[in-house]
Amino acid sequence: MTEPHAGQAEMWETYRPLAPSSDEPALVVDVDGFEGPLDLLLSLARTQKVDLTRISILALAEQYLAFIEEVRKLRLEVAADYLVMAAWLAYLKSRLLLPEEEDEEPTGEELAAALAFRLQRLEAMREAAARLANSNRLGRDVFARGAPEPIEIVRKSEFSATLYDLLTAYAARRQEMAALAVVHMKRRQVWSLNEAREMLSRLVGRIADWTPLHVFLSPYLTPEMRASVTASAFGASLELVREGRILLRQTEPFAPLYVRDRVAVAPVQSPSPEAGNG
Amino acid sequence: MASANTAVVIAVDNDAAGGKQTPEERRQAERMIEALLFASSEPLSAADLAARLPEGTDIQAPLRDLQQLYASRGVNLVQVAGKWCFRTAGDLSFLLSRQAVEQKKLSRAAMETLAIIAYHQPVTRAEIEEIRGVATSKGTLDLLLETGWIRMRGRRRAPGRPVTYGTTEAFLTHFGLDTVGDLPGLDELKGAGLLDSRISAGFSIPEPHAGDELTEDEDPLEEDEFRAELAETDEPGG
Amino acid sequence: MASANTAVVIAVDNDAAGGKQTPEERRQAERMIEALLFASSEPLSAADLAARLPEGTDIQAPLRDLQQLYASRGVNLVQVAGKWCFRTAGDLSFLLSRQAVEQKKLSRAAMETLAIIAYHQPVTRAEIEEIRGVATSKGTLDLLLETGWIRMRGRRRAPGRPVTYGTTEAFLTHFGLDTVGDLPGLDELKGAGLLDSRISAGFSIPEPHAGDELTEDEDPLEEDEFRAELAETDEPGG
Repeated sequence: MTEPHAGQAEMWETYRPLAPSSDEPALVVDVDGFEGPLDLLLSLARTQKVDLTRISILALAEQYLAFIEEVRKLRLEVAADYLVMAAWLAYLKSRLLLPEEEDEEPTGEELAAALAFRLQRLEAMREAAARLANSNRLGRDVFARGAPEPIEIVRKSEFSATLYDLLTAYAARRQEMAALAVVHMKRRQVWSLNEAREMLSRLVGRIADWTPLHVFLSPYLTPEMRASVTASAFGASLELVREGRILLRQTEPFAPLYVRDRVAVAPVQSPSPEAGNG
Repeated sequence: MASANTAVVIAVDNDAAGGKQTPEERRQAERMIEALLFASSEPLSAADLAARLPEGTDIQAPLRDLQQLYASRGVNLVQVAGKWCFRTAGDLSFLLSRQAVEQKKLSRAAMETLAIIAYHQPVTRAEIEEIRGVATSKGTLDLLLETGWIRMRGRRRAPGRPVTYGTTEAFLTHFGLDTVGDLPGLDELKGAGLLDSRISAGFSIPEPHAGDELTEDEDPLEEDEFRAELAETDEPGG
Repeated sequence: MASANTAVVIAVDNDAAGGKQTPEERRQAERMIEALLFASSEPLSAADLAARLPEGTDIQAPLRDLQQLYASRGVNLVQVAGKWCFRTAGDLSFLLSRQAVEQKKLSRAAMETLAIIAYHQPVTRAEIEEIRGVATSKGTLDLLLETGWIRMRGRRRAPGRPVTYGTTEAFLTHFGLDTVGDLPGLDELKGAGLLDSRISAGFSIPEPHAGDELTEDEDPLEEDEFRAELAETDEPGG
């Protein structure tokens, strides 16, 4: 018998319904080894060395009572269910020894047979348990394939659509496009930053001297475009300054902006509009 | 002449049952079944096999042939829980113990309880206790539920509506049994009347009943009850 | 006579190598090797096998016998990197894959593109885009090719020689059409309420070109081109 492990003991070690007292003498180990009165009876029955079906229940009852008496003489505590069994066996013994009364049910013989049956059944289940424990068990005696080959799942898409879906999609799109074709959207008049940039890069490079910005813009300054052109030209010119391609100058707030190509005038030291020609 | 005619009729019938397989088709069916069962990590039912094989492939005849072919080999084709699988031969266990993952051993009480549940199912805790003659600690049933070998089946139609226990497919697989009817010594025990849990009932012999359907005197567990029971059994055994 | 002598010598040699095995011992060695290889989670070398078998067991001869025995079966005994293991026979590998069919719905863009291909075939991608008024992603055409409902027919005789698309027989089957000519025309679409009856007079719906033969302004796809296109369409749609 292995040492019980704390915690797991109840689950895995032999189950003992009787809590052993710590100060019991060696004899108690025998009592303690039994799993209840039926187990004790079965052990005693085995000492009769006959088939359980032919056992003398009377003799067995006497053995049990003698055993309990012995234990009590030693002033050992006996669990209640052992005493209940003792009382019942004493009753059974008297029923078996005394002449049966006519109307008593069940008879002593029937009670004895019932007890014999229970003993046989317990014995049978113990044997069944042993057989089960010793059968060829998976992972202990017999083994499954150690390296099963997995089933590979290949995903395949299946599409479904109805003719109605198809026609609806077609008709809706064609109709939408047909409708789009006849609408004349009024184009919004803007001068983009890119257009302004392109124009400035193209023109500024040709004029070496400081020139008011609006001179370059004049061809574009139609009444409806004025705001867009001015804003884009200003934005584009700042961008070109940042890139070091042109110079920009303003003498005071709200005064006209002057632009000049940077590279072309590099030798000139005084970048002032008043400085005149190159 | 009459007997010759009969023989012909039988042969034709066999042919029809076998889907008119040629020997080559039969050999190929055997190979495919062999491959599937070798590759699978789980036992496969005839239906599982049929689903994975080309339509109309005869399953039963090749399975029988394979079983016979492998019977004397180091690997056997066996039926567990109604499904087919290959297993190493039982007599070679001495050789394979090294493969065995160290398994916890069930206590004698737990093994006895398991046996009683297997042979007497559906069985209530009170009936188990009556057979064993002692109270069953809650830990023992918890432990057995944890192994996956037993399950709560339902409730007995009796005062207190006690839960009934039975074995699972995992139990059959672990112990290499096709059905609970194959439990060792079952017939002798039945014959001796030792599977009767109610003494007073005389000699009527209930058979172990492992099927999923409930018996006449069982009610289904209600979903909530079932969960509650499971939750309860999850606690450390008291 | 000389040759008979030689045979005897060889037999004696074999016997010595095999440790004077009886047929029964040899059979048992085969069974043990079979079981070990079956239960092992990894391929085993001859040395691994020798270490686990009773001392003095001949390994090579039973391994050869087993290899031969299993060669024609559904499972073969093979050597991988010098170690032995069982593997599903190569011709049965199809059994180990299962197709999971996923039902998918086509997007609106894909439906439109499919419809335009059906009505306007043979049609190039640029033409589809012109009709739809938006760019058609390569993914959409790839997806439609994957459905098996459209195919590449040829190349338009035009600058850039663009691929022309058309529908397939699978398309007709799926949509329950006898020919693409059965697709409803302008009046029918109006009648069904799918097109606004007040649509402009210039609006027309083409008569789809059904036949497999190329039209006058189509060239055949060259075999290589065709493959290249197919390979290209296997990439995840861009």
